[in-house]
Amino acid sequence: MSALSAERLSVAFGGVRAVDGVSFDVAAGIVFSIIGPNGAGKTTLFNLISGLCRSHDGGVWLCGEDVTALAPEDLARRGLSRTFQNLQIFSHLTVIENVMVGRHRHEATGILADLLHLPAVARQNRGTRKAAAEALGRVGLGDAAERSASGLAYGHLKRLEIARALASEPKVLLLDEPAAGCNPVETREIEAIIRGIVADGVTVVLVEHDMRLVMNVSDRIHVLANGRTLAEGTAVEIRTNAAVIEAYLGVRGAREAAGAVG
Amino acid sequence: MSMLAPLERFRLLQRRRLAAAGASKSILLDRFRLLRRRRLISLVPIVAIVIILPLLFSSAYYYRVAALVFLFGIAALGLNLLMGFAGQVSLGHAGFMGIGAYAVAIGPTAFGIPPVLSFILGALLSALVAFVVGRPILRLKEHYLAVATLGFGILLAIVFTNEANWTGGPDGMAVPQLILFNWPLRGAAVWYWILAVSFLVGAVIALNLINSPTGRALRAIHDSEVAARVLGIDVAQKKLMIFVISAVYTSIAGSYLALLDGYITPQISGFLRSIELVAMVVLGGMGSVAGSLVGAAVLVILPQALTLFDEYEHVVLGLIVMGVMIFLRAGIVPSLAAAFGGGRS
Amino acid sequence: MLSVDNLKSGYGRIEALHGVSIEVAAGEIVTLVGANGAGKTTLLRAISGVQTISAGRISFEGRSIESIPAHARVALGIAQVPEGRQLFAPLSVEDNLKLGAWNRRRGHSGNDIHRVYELFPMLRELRRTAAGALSGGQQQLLAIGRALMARPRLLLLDEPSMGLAPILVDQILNVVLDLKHNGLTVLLVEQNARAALAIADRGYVLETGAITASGRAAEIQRDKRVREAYLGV
Amino acid sequence: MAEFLQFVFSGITVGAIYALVAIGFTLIYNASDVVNFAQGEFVMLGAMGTVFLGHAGVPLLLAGVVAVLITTVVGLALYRWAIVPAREADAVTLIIITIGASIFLRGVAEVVFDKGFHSLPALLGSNPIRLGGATILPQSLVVLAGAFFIMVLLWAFIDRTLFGKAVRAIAANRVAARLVGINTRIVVGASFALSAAIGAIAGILITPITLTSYNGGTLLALKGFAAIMLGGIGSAVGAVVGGILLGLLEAFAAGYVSASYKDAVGFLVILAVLFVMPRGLFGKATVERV
Amino acid sequence: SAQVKIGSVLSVTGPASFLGEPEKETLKIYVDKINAKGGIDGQKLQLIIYDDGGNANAARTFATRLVEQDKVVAMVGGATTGTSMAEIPVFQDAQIPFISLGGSIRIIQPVKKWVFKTPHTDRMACEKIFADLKKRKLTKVALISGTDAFGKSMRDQCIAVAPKAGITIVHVENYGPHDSDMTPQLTKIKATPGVQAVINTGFGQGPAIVTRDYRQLGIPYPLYQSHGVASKQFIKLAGPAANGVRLPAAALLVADQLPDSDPQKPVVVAYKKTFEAKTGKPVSTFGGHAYDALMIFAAAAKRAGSFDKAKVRDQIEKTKGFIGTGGTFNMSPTNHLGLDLSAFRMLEIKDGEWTLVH
Ligand SMILES: Nc1ncnc2c1ncn2[C@@H]1O[C@H](COP(=O)(O)OP(=O)(O)OP(=O)(O)O)[C@@H](O)[C@H]1O
Ligand SMILES: Nc1ncnc2c1ncn2[C@@H]1O[C@H](COP(=O)(O)OP(=O)(O)OP(=O)(O)O)[C@@H](O)[C@H]1O
Ligand SMILES: [Mg+2]
Ligand SMILES: [Mg+2]
Repeated sequence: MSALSAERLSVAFGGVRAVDGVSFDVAAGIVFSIIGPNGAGKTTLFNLISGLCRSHDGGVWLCGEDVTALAPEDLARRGLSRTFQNLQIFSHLTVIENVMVGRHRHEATGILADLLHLPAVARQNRGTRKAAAEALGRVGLGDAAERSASGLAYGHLKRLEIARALASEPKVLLLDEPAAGCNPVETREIEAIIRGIVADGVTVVLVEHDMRLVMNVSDRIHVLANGRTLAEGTAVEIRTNAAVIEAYLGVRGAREAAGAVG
Repeated sequence: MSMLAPLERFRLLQRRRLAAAGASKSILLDRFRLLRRRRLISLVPIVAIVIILPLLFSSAYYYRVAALVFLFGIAALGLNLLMGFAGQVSLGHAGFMGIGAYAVAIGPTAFGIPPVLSFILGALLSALVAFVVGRPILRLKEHYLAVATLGFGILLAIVFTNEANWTGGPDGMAVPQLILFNWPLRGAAVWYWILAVSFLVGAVIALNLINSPTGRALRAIHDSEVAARVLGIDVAQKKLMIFVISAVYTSIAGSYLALLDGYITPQISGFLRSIELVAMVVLGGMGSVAGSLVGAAVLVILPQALTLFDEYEHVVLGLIVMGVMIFLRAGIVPSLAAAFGGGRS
Repeated sequence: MLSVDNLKSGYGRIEALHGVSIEVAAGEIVTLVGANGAGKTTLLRAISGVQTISAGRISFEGRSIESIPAHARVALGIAQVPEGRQLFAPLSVEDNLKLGAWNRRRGHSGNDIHRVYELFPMLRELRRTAAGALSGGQQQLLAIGRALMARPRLLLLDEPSMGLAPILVDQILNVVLDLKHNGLTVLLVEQNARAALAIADRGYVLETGAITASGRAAEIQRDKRVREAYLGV
Repeated sequence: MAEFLQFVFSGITVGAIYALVAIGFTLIYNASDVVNFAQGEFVMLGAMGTVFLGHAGVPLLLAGVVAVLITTVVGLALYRWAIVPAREADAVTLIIITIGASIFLRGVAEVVFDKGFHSLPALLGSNPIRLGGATILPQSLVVLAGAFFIMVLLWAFIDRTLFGKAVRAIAANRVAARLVGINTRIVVGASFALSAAIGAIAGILITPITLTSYNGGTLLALKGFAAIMLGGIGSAVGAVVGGILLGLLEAFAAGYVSASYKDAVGFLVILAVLFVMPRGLFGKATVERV
Repeated sequence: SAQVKIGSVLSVTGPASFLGEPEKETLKIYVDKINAKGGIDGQKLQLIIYDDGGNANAARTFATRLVEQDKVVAMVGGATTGTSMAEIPVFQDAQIPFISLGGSIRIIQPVKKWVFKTPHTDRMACEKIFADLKKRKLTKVALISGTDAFGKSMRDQCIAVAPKAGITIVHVENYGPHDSDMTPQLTKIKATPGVQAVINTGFGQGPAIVTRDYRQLGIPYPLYQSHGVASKQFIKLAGPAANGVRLPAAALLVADQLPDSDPQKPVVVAYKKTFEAKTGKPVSTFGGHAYDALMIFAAAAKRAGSFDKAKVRDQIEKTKGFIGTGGTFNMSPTNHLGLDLSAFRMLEIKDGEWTLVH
């Protein structure tokens, strides 16, 4: 069964058809990458899938269930999680609290129990904190747990978002440019993190412009241009696709993609 | 500038960094453990103050002023839960004070409902009103939310002013005394204890909430609704919940005020009172439980202290409000906490 | 042209730069290499004047500028492409560009806008769109265009290729080279360290708030430790 | 019919007043995202200043000019001594500062002027204009013309000049504004000065109708605030349309429903509009990409 | 020398400041005068005034402060009905005489042992107006009132006493205290058939605007205002529109026009002179109420021969034939005001001046 499938997703802003009849199918447990030129509609596609934006057409299925009209919070409860290209950090919270919020869907929240701080709440808090610390550890931010999130450097904030999304134990995780702002070494670390996530059985949908990363981790790659599908295939197929090279990769991209050791 | 730094230097630096990181990590962990065990630690000084203050009081006047501080502390705390934690402004919270106040005034006189029951019904009514109006209003953001809540508060004030048959109109109405187990609650000292304890109970509940999943969710909503939603938080429902809780706090404060004064006028729900509540929250510190009390103290005590300045009272009051916000811009309690010891409140 | 001497800066109690010194000569491209959180952004912000410094000197063309407010430094000829784009979100693309030329507001910016559009045709199509509605990469292009509108003599670039498609990364780096050939001086922070070192004249390595290495770009590129730590080879 | 027309005239009279007060909020909001709670005091200062300079024997026209200048300086001073020192503070803090300023200015007015009500002579006399059985005072039309005049100027300024764009740029992203070389202090300071001047002019024009007193600004500002939210905050056109609409609503409510609940009707309609258009009639929705 | 403290909580700022301000000035002037003459029984008075801003809760706190901290022997003032009502329990509990300056009859009815007041009640104002209407053979009136406490309370009183006075109220309108245009309400009154006169109950700036709008619409019937506008300010604000407006008011406003035979004349002339000389502002009846209250207290204390609170209270209650600015006070255990209708004069504004209607 596929973990995520999208059918004829379309949305327009003013005159711009940001996403125009895009369909794809993501098998469970793989890394599925979406690449394409700037403004191709990748982030908008993520917004459509995660319920932040409504498609004019078609639908979305999550692990076989039709989730087309669901609100983001309902999708989250069904195991979809994501990070953001433009960071959405809870900046008044500490780093670990940010991640603890990620646990929300696994927490029992009886308002009365919360107000009275029943022992169960305390116990649950401890559990949440432990799980959050673990997620932070996975992205290498264990040391920063008690810092205020607003004080992290850009690259670390990107990791914090990954940890937060991980903490919600998603079935499908959408990552929007996780390696932006990372040097090659740091990109490797991100790569390792992604591999770890997949190893846990999570399906990852990745949007990224770093071709080494994309070519290294992707099981399948879907290329968008001007809101439409340009190509889909394996890393090798894509990096040698003339149309993709022309519209997106360019010389450098093609070289980087080729240089990646798959 | 030297050319490439020698490898030795690099290693040394590397080591120093690790050592520093390790040290800071353990310190942080220790502090965190302390904090966790002492969730309610910020209340200790308040409890101490509650107990010590009466020793310094030479008359019922002091009791009254202190009682008012705790009373407005409760109202400000309620509003702070909404503004400081969930980031939703309300310029109409005095409306809930009005509901609470008129409930204990009208309940016994018009319907023969015992005052204690009226008190509870007032809180429930506020909750219900908050639940009903909150749903549409809370869809609005920032200034638009501000004007919507403002309108709500003014609507209530208009009703209290115009429905003279029930409320006595703009001249106000008398409030029957609260009698508990055949013991009439009267005298400022009695109210001092009632209100101090009530505030503490309210503060404990607020701290519990803040340290619960719900509290974290609310604070998250404050910073990014989008992120909160994709993490499975039902933003609309959480906002509504905190709006209702905060309405109940404020309503209870309103009931207390009516009982304490024995007389109420529609001013209790007026626009100026709402602004005063907001000012208490911000002056004391958004998101600070102790700050609510401090903010209330400032705005209750200042007018008493400033009688000294006679006709310059408002000039001085305005200057103090501006001065506090300029120099302690995060609010009194958080700013001072940051200045002395970097603790969080 | 730019000289930073023993600069210290931080956020509240935390010091992020512990005495950083760098030199950028006129007409040079100098790149700053460092890990996430090393303090690169902090340094650039300090040079632009939007970050308070606690010690040290910054001089530009022989004149010390620590006490000059940020807006006046732009008038002196320092422009920045900031981290996170920092656009005027509700304003249109074109207004963002016009405001980029604020320090020359009495002169005409029309030609310059056309030059930016020629460089990045995508922006011309979007010129009436609110900057906040653009995609990440489009925003990045706009941020670069806006900085160019100031006609700076020293350009500070904080990760200019972030979020850009590979095909555009090449273009940006070529633009930087072109600018250099037209006499512009560039201080470049770039996650794509290899590419940055390839076009740079000199480089510095910044580690947790201190410069740990410096030299000609080619030497740095060859340095084993740098290769391991930052280039990933 | 005459009755209906009279309600319309009343609505225009009151609405023009709201509009003129409301438009004063626009600039400061555009520059700083702050709703200036001391705006009503600017209105009061313009009016009371003119009245008292007049009492002191200054010719009324000159008195008006001087009062506007004084208020402008007060606006600048508010910015320089209260807003600049708190520059990194968030909007709520700044709003509380303006509330403090409003208490302060009222306190000063209480001491410098007096606590009585005052009026100013109407510009075009007080002979009512009769039309279809209804009447309107010429001063109402003066206020209306003033509101439109300032609206057009402001709109042209904010939407058509680079300076106006700089004002909005600062509110959108202060750091970025500094990075492109905008002297934020001068631009925001100018916005405060202009807002204060607009407030003062409004005060002088409306006083023949509303009368003025040291604390008369607060309630006017409240209505002005409601009007800008109805119109859409930040938009000069919205402020004027919102103001006039609110005035008409209240007049019809007073005429056809009940005067006791006319404020309630006004707010209910504002709420209704906001539910359909969460940013008011002319407010632009801002897109924030994630 | 020994000092005796008397307290006052006034609305010196806020919406009722035009009451509180002259009251405060009057109290200060006359306490100084009393002290200059050696005080009462050789004891000087110390006046403590707090400003409640019109807020009932603040008023109550200040009342507590006067009683508990300042240990006053009496309280003269409580400017409005709302604030007075909130203060009453404090003085009743502490058993301290309290002479209120609030308007409503609710302050003294039902009678409260320690509470008195000096301003005429709004009911008396209604009766006075109705009497004048009857004289002019006008029986059908429309009411327009402010929604503030004063306007609303008087409106209710007028409606209550109208039937007894043989007056029919054919239409009722109201306006907010800060409204700037009342033409819609007046238009409706204009359109109501049968109206013969219009009464406006309200204070502050509202009545001035009502008067101007009334003339703007060219409504032909006589217009009556209440005693709430009894200050020169009203005439100034309403301008020429005020001509022909009638209102019930204390003799104070027409001090100079009173016949020499009028027993009130010396009192009101003296007060007017003193007040205007000291403050440079025209007198209003509001300051006069404070004068009356202070003097009633002073006389009672003198008669009591001490400042014993109970004795002073008893003497206040026994006030008989006291001539004040508001009229002649004759208090009794059942009447803690002691004014009758004769205290009010019917005035008409002519060419910007108050004139007595004979
Ligand atoms: N809310 C919106 N209003 C107007 N235009 C929008 C909006 N959202 C997206 N667009 C437009 O839709 C197109 C697709 O944007 P999107 O952010 O999805 O691109 P992307 O593929 O993520 O690009 P990048 O790689 O630069 O992040 C762009 O042209 C953008 O300008
Ligand atoms: N607003 C802030 N408040 C507190 N600390 C901060 C803040 N911004 C940055 N820091 C800290 O200052 C240090 C330097 O951060 P800076 O952003 O300059 O790093 P950087 O080299 O630009 O990293 P990146 O490659 O991730 O952009 C980091 O330790 C970071 O945590
Ligand atoms: Mg994108
Ligand atoms: Mg950086």
